Amino acid sequence: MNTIPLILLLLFGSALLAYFVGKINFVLKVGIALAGLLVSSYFFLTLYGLSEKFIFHLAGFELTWQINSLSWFFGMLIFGLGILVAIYSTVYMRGKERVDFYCFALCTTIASMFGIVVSGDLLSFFFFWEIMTWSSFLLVIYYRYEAQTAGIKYFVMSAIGAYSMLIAILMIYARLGSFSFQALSAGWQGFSLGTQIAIIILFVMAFGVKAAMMPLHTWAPEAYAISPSSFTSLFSGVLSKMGIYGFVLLFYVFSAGKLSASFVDIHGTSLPGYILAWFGALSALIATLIAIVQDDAKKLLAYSSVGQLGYIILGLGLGSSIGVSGALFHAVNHTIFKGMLFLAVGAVFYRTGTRKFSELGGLISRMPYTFFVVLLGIITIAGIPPLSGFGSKWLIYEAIIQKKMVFLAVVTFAASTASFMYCYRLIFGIFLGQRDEKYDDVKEVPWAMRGPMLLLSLFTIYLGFYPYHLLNLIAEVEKTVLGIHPFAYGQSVLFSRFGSVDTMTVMNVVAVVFVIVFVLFSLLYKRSRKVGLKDIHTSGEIPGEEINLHYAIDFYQPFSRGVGAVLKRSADRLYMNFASNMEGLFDMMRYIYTGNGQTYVMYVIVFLAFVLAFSSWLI
Amino acid sequence: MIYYVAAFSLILIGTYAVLVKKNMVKIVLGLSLIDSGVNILLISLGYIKGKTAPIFSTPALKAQNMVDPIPQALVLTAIVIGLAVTALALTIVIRLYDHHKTLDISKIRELKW
Amino acid sequence: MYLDPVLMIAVPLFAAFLIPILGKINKNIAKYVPVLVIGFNLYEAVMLLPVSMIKPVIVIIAAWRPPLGINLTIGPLGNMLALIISLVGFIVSIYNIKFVEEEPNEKFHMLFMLLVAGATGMVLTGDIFNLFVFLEITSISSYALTAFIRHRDSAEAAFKYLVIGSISSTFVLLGVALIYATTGTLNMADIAQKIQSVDPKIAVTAMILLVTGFGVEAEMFPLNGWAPDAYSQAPTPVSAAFGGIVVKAGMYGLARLIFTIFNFHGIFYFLLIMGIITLLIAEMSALRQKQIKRMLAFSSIGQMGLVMMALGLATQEGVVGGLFQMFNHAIIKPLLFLSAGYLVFYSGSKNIEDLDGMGRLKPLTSFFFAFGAFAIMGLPPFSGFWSKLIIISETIRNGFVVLAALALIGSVIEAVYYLRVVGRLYFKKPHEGERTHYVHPTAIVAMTLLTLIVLFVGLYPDFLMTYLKPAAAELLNKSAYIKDVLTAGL
Amino acid sequence: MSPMNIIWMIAMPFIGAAIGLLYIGISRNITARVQNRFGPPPYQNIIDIIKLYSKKTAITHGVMFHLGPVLAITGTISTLMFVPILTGNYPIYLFSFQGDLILLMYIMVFGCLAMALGAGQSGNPNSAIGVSRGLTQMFGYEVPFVIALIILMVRFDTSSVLDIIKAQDTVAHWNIFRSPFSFIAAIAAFLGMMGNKPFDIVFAPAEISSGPPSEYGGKYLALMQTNRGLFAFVKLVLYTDLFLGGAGDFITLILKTFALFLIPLFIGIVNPRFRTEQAMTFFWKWPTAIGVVGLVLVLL
Repeated sequence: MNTIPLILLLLFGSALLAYFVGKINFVLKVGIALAGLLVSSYFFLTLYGLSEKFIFHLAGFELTWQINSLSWFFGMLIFGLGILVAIYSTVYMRGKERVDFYCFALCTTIASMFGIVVSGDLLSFFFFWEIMTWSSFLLVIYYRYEAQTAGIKYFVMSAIGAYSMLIAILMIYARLGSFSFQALSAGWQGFSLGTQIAIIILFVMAFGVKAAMMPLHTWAPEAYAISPSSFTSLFSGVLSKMGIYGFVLLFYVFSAGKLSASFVDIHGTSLPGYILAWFGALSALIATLIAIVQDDAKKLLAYSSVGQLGYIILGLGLGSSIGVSGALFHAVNHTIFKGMLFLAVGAVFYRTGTRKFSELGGLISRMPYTFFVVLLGIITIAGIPPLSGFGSKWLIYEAIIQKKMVFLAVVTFAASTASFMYCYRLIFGIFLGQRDEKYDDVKEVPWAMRGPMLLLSLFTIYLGFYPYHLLNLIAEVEKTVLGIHPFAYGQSVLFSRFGSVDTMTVMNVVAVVFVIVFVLFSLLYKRSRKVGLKDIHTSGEIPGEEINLHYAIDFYQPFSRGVGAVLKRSADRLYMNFASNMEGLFDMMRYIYTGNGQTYVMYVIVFLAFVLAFSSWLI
Repeated sequence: MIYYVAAFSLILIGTYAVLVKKNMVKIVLGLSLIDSGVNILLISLGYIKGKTAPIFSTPALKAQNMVDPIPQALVLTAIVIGLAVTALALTIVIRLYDHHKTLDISKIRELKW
Repeated sequence: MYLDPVLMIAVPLFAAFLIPILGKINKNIAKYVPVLVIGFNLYEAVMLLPVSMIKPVIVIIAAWRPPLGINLTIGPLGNMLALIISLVGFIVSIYNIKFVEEEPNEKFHMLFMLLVAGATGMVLTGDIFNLFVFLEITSISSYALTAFIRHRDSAEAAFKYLVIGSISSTFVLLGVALIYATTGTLNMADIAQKIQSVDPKIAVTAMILLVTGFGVEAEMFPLNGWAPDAYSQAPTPVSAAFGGIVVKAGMYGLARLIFTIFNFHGIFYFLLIMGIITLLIAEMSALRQKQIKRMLAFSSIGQMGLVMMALGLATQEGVVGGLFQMFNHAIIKPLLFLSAGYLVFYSGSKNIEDLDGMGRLKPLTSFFFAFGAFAIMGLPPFSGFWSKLIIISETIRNGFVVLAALALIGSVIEAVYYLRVVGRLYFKKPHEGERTHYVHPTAIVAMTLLTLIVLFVGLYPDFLMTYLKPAAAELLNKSAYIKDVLTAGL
Repeated sequence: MSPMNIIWMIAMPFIGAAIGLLYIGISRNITARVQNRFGPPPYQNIIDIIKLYSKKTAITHGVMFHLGPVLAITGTISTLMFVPILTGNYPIYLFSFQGDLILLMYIMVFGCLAMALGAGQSGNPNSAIGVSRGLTQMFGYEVPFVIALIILMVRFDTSSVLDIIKAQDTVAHWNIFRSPFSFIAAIAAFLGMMGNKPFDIVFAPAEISSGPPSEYGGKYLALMQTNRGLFAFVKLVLYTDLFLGGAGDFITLILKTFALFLIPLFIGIVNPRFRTEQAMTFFWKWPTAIGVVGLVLVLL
C-alpha cells in the first residue's frame, strides 16, 4: 500500500478511535492519539528523500497526493511539534473534561495539515484546508463559555479566506480543466494579466488569513489566547505555517517563478513579491508594537506570532534564494520557539491558573525549567546570537539589503528591536520581580510537560551553532521544488554576497567567554549571601512581607504614550463594525416576510404579472 | 367566447377577493371562485359548438361529433380537489376564529419576519 | 427484483386510507404501517435503480400506450428523486414512531403517507395533469399536516400556506389548460414534441404559469412566503418532510418543465438570477432569526436557491451539482430538523436563546445538530462539500464569477448563524430547571442513519455521482426522453 | 590562529575596560570643570571597581541576579571579539572575519538584555522601571542607528566591517565626510546608546535610584561597572571603524575614540533629562529624517 494514504488513514483513524474508544478512560484516548501519531510519523520518516505519488479519482476529479522535499519539510514540522504537543497534552489535559473531543480534534488537525502538505492538486489542498479550519475551530472553542466570539471570528475569517481561495481554484480549473499543481505551473503563463492578479489576490487572502498576515490577523490574538495552550503551540507553530506553505506554493510552485514575466520588477523582485514583502514587514512592525502592550501572556505571544510570521512572509516575498532560505529557516525557528513559549506559558497556566503578567511574577525559583525554556525562547525570538533565531534573521536581513530595499530594511530592523521589549516583558512578568504570596507553593510541572519544552530548547541551541543539515534540506527544497538556485553555505557558515557569519564561532565565543567569566567570577570571589526577593533597597521605607512591589501593570506606559497613534487604530474594531453594520443591513431583508398571508399572495401575483410582462425576454 | 369571458371574470373576481378582502371566509370564497373560473375555462376549451356529449349513447354517434372528453375528466378531478381545498380551508378558518376571535387576516400575523 | 412501480404510489395511498381502520383495531399498529409501507417504497426505488439507469422504465397503465393513456416514466431522474423521497420518508417515519404522541396520531400517519404518495407520484408520472393531481395531493396533505398541532400559530401558518398553495395550483391548472388547448395532449413527452409548433407567446405564458405554480413549492423567491411559517409551525417530522420531500418534488416539477417540456433558453438565466436572489435573501433573513426552526426554514430556502442556480446553468455538471445538492439537502435538513425538534422538545421553547447549554445536557442530540450544521455549511469531508464545490465550479466555468462569489458570501452568512446556534448549544450555561426527557431510541436510529449517509456520501461521492450523471443527462437530453416514452410498449 | 591573536583576545577586554573606565573618569572631570568644581581623579573609577571587587559581602537575589552581570559582560566581550580594533600594520581583528555588521548589531544587545534580566530578578521595582525605560529608549535610538548602518552597507555593498574600513583609505574617504547623513543619524543614536544626560533616563539617580543596578552591590556592581566601561569602549571602536576609517595604532585609536566620546559628553552637560517617551520619539524625528535623506541619496 502506498504510504501517504496509509499515514492519512492512520491519523484520521486514530482521531475517530480516540473519540469513540476514548469514552472508556483517559489513558486510552490519549494513548491512541499518541500511538497513532508515533506510528504515522515513523512512516513519514521513511518517506524522506522519496517522491511518491498517489493518484485517484473522486467525484469526477483527478486527485493527486504526492510527497516531495517541500512537503517533507513542512511535514517534518507538523509531526515534530505534533508529537511533542501530544506528549505534553497527556499531562496538561488530564482531568479536563471532554478529552476525547480534544484528542479527536487534535488528531484531525494534524491529519489535515499533513493532507495539505501532501496534496498535489488544488482540490485536495482545499479539501484538507477546510478540514483543518473546522477541526482547529473545534479546538479554539474548547473552553466553551468564553470562546464563542473568538471562535466564530476565526471561523468566519477563515471561511472568507477559504472561499476566496475556492474561487481562485475554480477559476484556474475553468481555464485549465485540471486541478493539479503541475498543470497549473505549466499553464500559468497562459493566463491574462488580470487573471493572474485576481488569482494572486484571492490566494493571498486565504493564505494571509491563516498566516495571520496584517490586516487579516484579527482572529489570531483571541483565538490563540482562548484555545488550550497545548494546542496553541501547534496552532501558532504549525497551523499558521500552512499559510506560509500556501505562499510558497503560490509564489514558487503555482507561478513557477515566472511572476516577473508579467509584472514589473522592483529591486529585482516581481511586483507581487515586493508588495507581499511590504505586507510582511508591516505585519512584523505593527504586530510587535501591539504585542508590547499586552497584559495576557498568550495574547502577547499571539501578536508576536503575527510579527514573526511577517518576517517569514517578507523573506518569501523577496524571492532570492537567501531570502527564501531565511524564510524557511525562520519558519522552522518559529515552530520551535513558538512551540516552546506557548507550552511554557501553558505550563505556568497549568500551575497558577492565570496568564496575566499583572498577577504573576517571581516564579523563577519555583519553575526553573520553565524559566530556562522561556529564556532560550526569548533569545531565539529576539534573534540574538548565538541561538538559532539569529541565523534566520541574518539571512532575511542580508536578503533585504542585497536587494537594496532600504526602507523595508529599516522597518524590519525596527520591528526586531521592538521585539526585545515584549520578550523582556514576557520573561519579567512571569518569572522575575517579586512573587505574590499565593504562588509560594507552586511546583514545577511534571516531566511529561517539561520534556517537550526542553527538547525544543535543545533544538534551538543545536540549530544555533550548526544549521548545516537544515540548510541542506532547504537547499534541497529550493533545488527540486522551487526552482531556485540555493545560496552558498558551509558547515556552519552562512554566506551572502555581502558578508558571512560563522554561527559555530559565535556560539563558541559566547560559550567560552561565558564559562571563563562565570568560573572566574564565581570562584575568585566569595560566595554570595542569598536574600529574599522582598528584601530590597527602598529608600528607608521598609515594606512588609505582604506588600508586593512587582512592577507589572502598564509596564511600558511611556512607550504606549509614544506610539499611541498606532495602537489606537484597530483593524479588528473596523471589521467588527463592518460586520455589525452588514448584519443590520441583512436584517432588513427579513421584513419582506411581513406575516400577512395576503401580502404573500400579492407577491405571487406580482411575480407572475412581472414575469408575464417581461416574458418576451424568456423566449 | 362568452365562456372565456365568464371564466376570466370569475378568475379575476376571485383574485380580487383573495388580494383585497380582509375576511378570511371571503378569501376562501375567492379561492373557490378562481377554481370555478379555471374549471369553466377547461370545459370551454373542449367544447365545440354543436357537438354532443362524449358518450356513445347511440351507435350512430361518431367521435367527430362529440366534444373533447378529456377536459371534462380533468374538470371532474379539479372540482374534487377544489372541494377538498375549500373544506380544509374552512376548517382552518374555523380554528383560527376559535383562537383569534376574528376573521380579519391582517390581524392574524403572529408569525412574521 | 422489483415489483410493478405503480405500487409505489398505490400502496401508500391504499395504506393511508387503511390506517384509520387499523387504528380502530389497535392504536399501535398505525405507527408501524408507515415504516413498512415507505420501506417498501424504498426497496422498490433501490431495486429499480439499476434498471432505470440503463433505460427508463415506462409503465403503461390500462394498456393505453403513450401519448394516450396515463403512464409512469421512471427515468434515472425520477428514480433518484423517488429514492430520495422514500429514503427521507422512511427515516422520518422511524422517527415518527415515538415522536408523534399527539392525538389523533393515526391521522398524522395517514396524512404523512399521503404526502409521500403524492410526492412519489409527482416524480414518477409522465403525465402533466397527473403531475398537477399529485401536486395537489402533496399540498393538501401538507396543509393539513402543518395545522396538525392544535395551536393558534399552526393554524395561521397552515392558512397562509393554503392560500398561497391553492392560488399557485390554480396557475398550474391554468397552465395545463393552455397547453392542452394548444397541443391537445397531456403526455409530457408528447407535449415536448408538439410544443415546438405552438406559438411561442402562448407557450411562454403557459410556462410562466407553471413555473410560478411549481416555484411556490420549490420555494423560489418571492413565492416562498409560506415556507418560514409552515416549517416553523409544523410538527418537526413534517418540517423535515417539507425539506426532504415536498420541496424536492416541487423542484423536480420545475426542472422537468423547463428542461423537458419547454424549449426556452431565457428561463435558464432567469432561474440562475432567481436562484441567487433566493439564496441571498434567505440567508440574510436567517441571520437574526430568533426561532430555531424558522432559521432552518430560511436556510432551507437558501439551499433551494443554490439548487435553482445550479439548474439554471443547464450544463451536465451543473445539473449534477444541483441534483447532488438536492440529495444533500434532503438528507441534512431532516437531520437538522429532527435534532432541533428534540432540542425544542427538551427546552420547551422554540427560541434559540432557550437552547443554551443543551450541548451539556443533551450531548447526543446536540452532536447531531452540530454535525448537520457542519455538513450543510459544506465543510469537507461531509457530503455538502462536493455538491457546493461542483455547483460553484460550474458557475465559474460558465463565467459567472460574481454569482459564485455571491453564493459564497451566502455561505459565509450561513456559517455565522449556524455557528451561533452551535455556540449557544455548547458555550452557554444551561438554564435552571429539571429536564427529564430522554431521546427515544427510534429517533437516535433515524438521526444516526442520516449521519452515516452524510458521512458516507462525503467520503465517497462517486457512489452517488454514478447515479446522478444519467439523471442529469436525462434532463438535458429531451429528445431521448421523448423517444423513450413515445416508443414505449411498441 | 596566531599566538599574537590569542594574546590580544585575552588582553583586549582588560585594555578596553581600562580605557573605557578612564574615559568615564575623565568625563566626570570635564563635567566638574564645566560646573565649576574639581572632579575626582580620572582613575577614580578603576579604584572604585577594585574596591568593590574586594568587598566581602555580596548579596544575591537568585540565579538570574547572579548570572545577569556575568552574561552582560559575556555579551560585551563577545561583541568585542567581532569588532576589528586595529587595522594598520599590526592589526587586531580577533574574530571579525567570522561575523559582519548585522551580527554586531544583534550581539550588542545580548549584554543589555542579560543585564535587564539580572535587574529583573532583583525584585526592586525601580530596576524594572529602569529596564522598561531602557528598552523603550533603545527602540527609539535603534531606528536612526539602523538607518545609518544600512546607508553604509548599501553604499559599500558589503556588510563586513573590515570592508567598510578598507573603503575609507584616506581621510577624505572617511564616512564622516562621505556619508554625513549617515554619520549624523548614527551620532544621534550614539547619544542614546551612551546614556548621557538628555538620555540618562535609564539610570536617573534622582528618580529611580539609578534603576537597574539599584540592588547590585559588591562584586556584582564591580562587574557591572567593568562592563559599562568595556561596552563604552566597544561602541567607540565600532563607531571609529565605521565612520573614522578605523585606527592603525593605539594612539590613533585613543584619539579618535576620545573625540567621539566627547560629543555626547558635551551635549549632555548642557541639557536636562528627557521624559521617556520624549526620548523615544526624539529619535524618530530629526535623526530619522536626516537618515532617510541619506537613504534616498544612497539609492540614487
